[in-house]
Amino acid sequence: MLKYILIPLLPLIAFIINILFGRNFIKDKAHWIAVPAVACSFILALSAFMNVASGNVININVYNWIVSGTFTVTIGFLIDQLTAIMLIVVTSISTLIFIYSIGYMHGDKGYYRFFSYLSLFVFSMLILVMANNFLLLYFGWEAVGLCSYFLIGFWYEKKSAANAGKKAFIVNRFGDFGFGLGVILVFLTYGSLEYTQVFSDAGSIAGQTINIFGSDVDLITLICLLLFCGAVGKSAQMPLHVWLPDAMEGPTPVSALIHAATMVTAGVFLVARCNPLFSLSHTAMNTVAIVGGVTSIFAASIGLVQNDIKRVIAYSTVSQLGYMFLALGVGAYSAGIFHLYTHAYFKALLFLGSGSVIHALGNEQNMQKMGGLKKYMPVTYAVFVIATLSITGIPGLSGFFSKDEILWRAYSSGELGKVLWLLGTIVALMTAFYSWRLIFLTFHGKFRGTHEQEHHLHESPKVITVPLMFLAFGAIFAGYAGIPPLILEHGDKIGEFLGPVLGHPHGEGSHLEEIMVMMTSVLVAVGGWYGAYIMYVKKPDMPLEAVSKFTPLYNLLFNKYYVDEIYDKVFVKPTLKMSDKVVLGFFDVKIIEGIVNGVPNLVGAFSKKFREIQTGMLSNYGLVMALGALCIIGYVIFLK
Amino acid sequence: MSTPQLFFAYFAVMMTGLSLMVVTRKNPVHSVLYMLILFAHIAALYLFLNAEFLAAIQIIIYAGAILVLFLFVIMMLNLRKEETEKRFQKQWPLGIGIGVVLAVFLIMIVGKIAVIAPLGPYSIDAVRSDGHIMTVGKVLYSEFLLPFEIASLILLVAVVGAVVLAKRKIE
Amino acid sequence: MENVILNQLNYPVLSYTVFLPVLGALLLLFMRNTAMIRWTTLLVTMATFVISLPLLTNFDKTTYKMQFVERHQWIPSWSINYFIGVDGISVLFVFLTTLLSILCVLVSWKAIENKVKEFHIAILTVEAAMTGVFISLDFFLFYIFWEAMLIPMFLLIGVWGGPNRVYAAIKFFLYTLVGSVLMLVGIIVLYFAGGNTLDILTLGTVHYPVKLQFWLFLAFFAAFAVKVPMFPVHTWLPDAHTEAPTAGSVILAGVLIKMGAYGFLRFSMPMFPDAVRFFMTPMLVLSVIGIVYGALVCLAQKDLKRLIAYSSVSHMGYVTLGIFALNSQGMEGGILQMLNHGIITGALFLMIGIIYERTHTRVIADYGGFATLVPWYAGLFIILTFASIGLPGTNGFIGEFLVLFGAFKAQKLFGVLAATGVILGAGYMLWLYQRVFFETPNPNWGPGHHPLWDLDLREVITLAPLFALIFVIGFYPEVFLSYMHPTVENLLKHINTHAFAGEGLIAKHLMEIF
Amino acid sequence: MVPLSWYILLSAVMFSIGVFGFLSRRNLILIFLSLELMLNSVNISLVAFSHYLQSMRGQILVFFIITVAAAEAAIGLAILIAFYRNNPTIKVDEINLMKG
Repeated sequence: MLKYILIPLLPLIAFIINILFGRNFIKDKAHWIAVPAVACSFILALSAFMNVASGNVININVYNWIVSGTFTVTIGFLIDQLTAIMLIVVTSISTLIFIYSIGYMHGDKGYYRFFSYLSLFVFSMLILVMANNFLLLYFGWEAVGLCSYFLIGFWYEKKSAANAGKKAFIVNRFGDFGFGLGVILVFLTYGSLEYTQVFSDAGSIAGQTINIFGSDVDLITLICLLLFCGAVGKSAQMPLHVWLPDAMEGPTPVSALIHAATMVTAGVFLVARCNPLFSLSHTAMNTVAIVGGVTSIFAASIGLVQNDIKRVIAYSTVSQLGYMFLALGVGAYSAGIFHLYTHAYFKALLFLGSGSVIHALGNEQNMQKMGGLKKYMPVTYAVFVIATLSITGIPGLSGFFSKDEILWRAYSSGELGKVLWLLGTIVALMTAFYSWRLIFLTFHGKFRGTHEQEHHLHESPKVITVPLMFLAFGAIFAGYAGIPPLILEHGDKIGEFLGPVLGHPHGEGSHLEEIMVMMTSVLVAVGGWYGAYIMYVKKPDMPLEAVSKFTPLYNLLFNKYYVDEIYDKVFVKPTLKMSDKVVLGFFDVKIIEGIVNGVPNLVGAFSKKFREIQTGMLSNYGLVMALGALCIIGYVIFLK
Repeated sequence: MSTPQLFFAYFAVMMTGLSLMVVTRKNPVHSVLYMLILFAHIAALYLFLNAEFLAAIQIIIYAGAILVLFLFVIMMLNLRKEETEKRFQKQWPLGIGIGVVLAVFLIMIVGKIAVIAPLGPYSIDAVRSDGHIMTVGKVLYSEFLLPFEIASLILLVAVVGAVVLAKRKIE
Repeated sequence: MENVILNQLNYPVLSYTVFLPVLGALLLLFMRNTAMIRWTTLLVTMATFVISLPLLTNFDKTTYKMQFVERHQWIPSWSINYFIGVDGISVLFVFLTTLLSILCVLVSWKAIENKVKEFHIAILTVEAAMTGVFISLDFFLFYIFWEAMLIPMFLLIGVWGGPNRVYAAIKFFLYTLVGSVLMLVGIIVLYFAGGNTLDILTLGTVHYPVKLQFWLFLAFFAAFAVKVPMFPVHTWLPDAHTEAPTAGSVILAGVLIKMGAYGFLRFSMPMFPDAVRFFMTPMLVLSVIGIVYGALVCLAQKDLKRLIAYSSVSHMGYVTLGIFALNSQGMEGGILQMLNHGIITGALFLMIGIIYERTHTRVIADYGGFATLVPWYAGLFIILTFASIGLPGTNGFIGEFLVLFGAFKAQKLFGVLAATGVILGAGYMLWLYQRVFFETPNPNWGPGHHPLWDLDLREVITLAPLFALIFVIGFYPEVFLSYMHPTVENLLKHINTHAFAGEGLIAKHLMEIF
Repeated sequence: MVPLSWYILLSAVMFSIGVFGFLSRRNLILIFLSLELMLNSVNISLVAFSHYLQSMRGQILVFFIITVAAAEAAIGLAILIAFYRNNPTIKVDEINLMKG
């Protein structure tokens, strides 16, 4: 079983070799180290998957990491059904994106650096999913954040890239702040951080309260909400979603791998992993569902009007992540993971496709300057359409199955669920609209870029298109792992597979209702397409008219509800100002230094006065001496 | 008043007056000259007290050496304009006050003291028979030999010190 | 002598560790050639390190007792002994001291040009004094080393420092002296209260009246809080760090400011358990303020070294927070964090010294784009940045996590508040890194202007041990944690069993005092 | 016979005058001179005591006083000259290098 440790270790080794020798020796051969390493990881992951599929759960402790008093935590790995799925997702998509990057990053002066960071990321992500305790999970959690920081700021000479990387890390820290406290609270509650022990004891504390800041809080709810803080940060949910769109400053393969397929889904993974805890707290579950639902509609609405091709997809990611949380929140853990799994393929495909477009246009990302690329880039166009069909939930493609599962589970879970279902359906409409808008703006119509760009338009090389095709294959067929029982008895293979870990959701609802939900989602998908078709193909003037009609709304959406500006005004600026003017300028310099320098100054001022007694004049000293002598003599004469 | 007392009265008045002149003269040279006269009177007083050797020394050392040194210095510094400036410091009334009070105190002490020590072996006759110089010499070279040697060291140090200090440049 | 283990090695290892540098300093007096002076100092520090290594390898990790103990009568009429030994806490700091001293010599190889001999004598004496502080088991000996340390340090700052060095040196000296004097009073009181002995171990077993404990705790607190430095007596540190030469900053950050926290562990905890319990909350409050305050000030700093100095205030806040959480996680985390801070901040100061040699500026705005200009340097710096932030896999994480764990366990509020320091820490360190290394290179540097060159071999050798330690501790902290387990357990047991006074009794005593 | 107390009174008065001179004069040389005056007044009383007690010790002491006075005068004046070279004044109220 120890061979599975190699799954994360191989990318780590690739990282170390590349970072140490890449600059001077390996240079543009870095992929010869990285790609085989991650491919081997993929193969090992497959073997692990087979092993798990045959009914084994692998749980190995390698060594004691930290020991202090009663606190013990190990470096150890757990490969169960959930991890196995994640392993497959992470390693397969990584492998494809590594290959894609060979073409995409070709000629970049940081080539070796790119592959080392990417390898380090894969290592971290694998640690994250394979950990068998919360602290090691936290390790992976932070480490992926680190890699994200490196990769977003990969072109660090660009100020915006450096800013975005920093922003991503710091915003994530806010989430991790809660996550870390959650981990501590888990240990204090259960006396262990190992999943197996924590989850088997999970129920033992139901109903216990904890006194925190003077008020009693339900312990399990508190733990769940703290852990969920981390998930909110990493998965870019409201209100910590602000970093993800900015993260698009990184190279496109990074956006695909980290900010779409894998890292951002860590939050979903975390909540799914902790389902025995979450299931105990209604408050926590509802919070998860509401945060997910609100985020998904919020991000989708922003996505409607954005012009940057990658940003549209980024908001789409945030929105889809919201979907997953919605699923988790209504108790449909396996549906959430299922969507995570299908989403990874079609979203990676969308990103890589857009990367192909950007590559062809010489780093142009504004969709208003594209158009008509269909005839120049047929393969890219084809995969883009497949991905869009998939994400909008057209029956027969992956997205349909997972999305439908989520909507149905939401619908069937009760009152709140109905509201969430409505929300989800609206989101689906919006998703269809902006996805098709993207396609129409990019591939249809006339080319709106410069003449020079048009001259250079070309289909991307094989090393880019082949991974796209593989992903397209995934985007179509990945969903067949979870065919709803309504259509095919025992079709929900993935749900059954994950059952031992995630349990089975139970909802109420008739077949009729299920069919209705399914039909509705298909209808809105088509409706979205039709809307986009009308606006961007049939009547290209309509968008402008709409903008002029609804200018305030448009501005609100275009400026992302001004969240960044609000954060800047409310948190960033005041903190910086306070640290400079109040803490340093007033408190440190004026008060503390004032006292510190004031005491010596006071003594100095006093002695300055006092030392004037020392006139330095001989006669004065003589006078005083004589007076003293007189006193003594007087004393002797009169008093003795 | 007997003759010795008359003599003493003369000396006392003269010496007090000369002392006052010494401390009040504007021109330092004058002060030194008054001092010279004062020293002559002191020497005479020593004779009066049967201390011939001391009288001689008073003249030779004090008047002949020390005062001349003072004179040298005054001449050397050539303090002409001193004569035009104030001779006393601002605190001179205090100086007078202290001087007067001190005098009063000391006079009061004199009234109080009574010498009740046993008389020593050096009566006037004893001193006369050997001569004052021999008597002093005997005591100095026997009982006070060590202080005497120390005094010589002090003088040596003074000589060296004076030379070093007064040298134009110390290298 | 049942509570100590005498030195089992065939040579007096601790005495050698202390006095070899002194001997080296004496030897330097007779040398003129600067190259020879440098090599001699390097050899002496390395020999000291090698000699002190058996302390780690032959250490008995199963006992809390003092080990490698040497004891000789010194001034019998005052029952003063030459009594030295190490336990699981001090042994780590002896290691750190001897290691950092080597690096200090290496980093000064080119940076120090004038008064070379005197500089190296100062380095060697300060090494000896610092080691002495950690191993003394007699108050008299301890105080001598404690004060002796100040003199070479004062000179290091005041002679080889920056433009404002005299102010900084005097500030440093006076600050620490004020505290030390109060401690001296405390020591004298202890001498009489504890039965006319200066033996630290014996004094630690005496149970003093609660009222006396309070006053003594405060007296010792004055000395230690300044050294740590705790808020609000921290302002000497930025000045001293900024003005000190690189080696001085490294010694300051690496070892010297650990002595305050060490003092709490060695003296305050065993001797005044009641007072420690009573002052737990105020100490936690001060620590948390220190953490947040230091971090906030960092955000406003424009000077590279000052920023790191204030980050020290923040990090040392974690140390005291952990120690005064009074549970094993917090305390071990605190001790480990002391070590970590010595390694990370020591390395940061080394790095800053290295770049200062090239640029001769410490103003952050003068940098920019250095990742392009000096890539290896930038790579190493980012490791330190993340170690300082406390990223898992580096030593900073282990310490910070244990401290936060302990604090949260002890008093939730402080755990939560202290954790905000983690966010702020990421903020200022990453912002610093961005301003120095990212974006387009500042036109002041680069080809054709002021030449910059990447790390050379000497500098890599200087830094390598610290980087190795960062990862070793990050992945396998047991290497160092295992030394302190028994000591910390024993200390906590001592505090919990000896602190007889409940809250009510303490309150009653307090009423009597005020 | 002249009573002993007369000598002592004379000595006291001279001493007081010396003190006055010492405290009041501006000229450093005069201050030295006042000092000599005080020494001499003491000498007178010493010799008088010596005479009336029929002891030699007082006179011996006078020897030493003269010795020391000579040394003092030499050194003092040398210092004065050295000082004057750097700072051409010998008025004590202008010499205040020791002013705090």
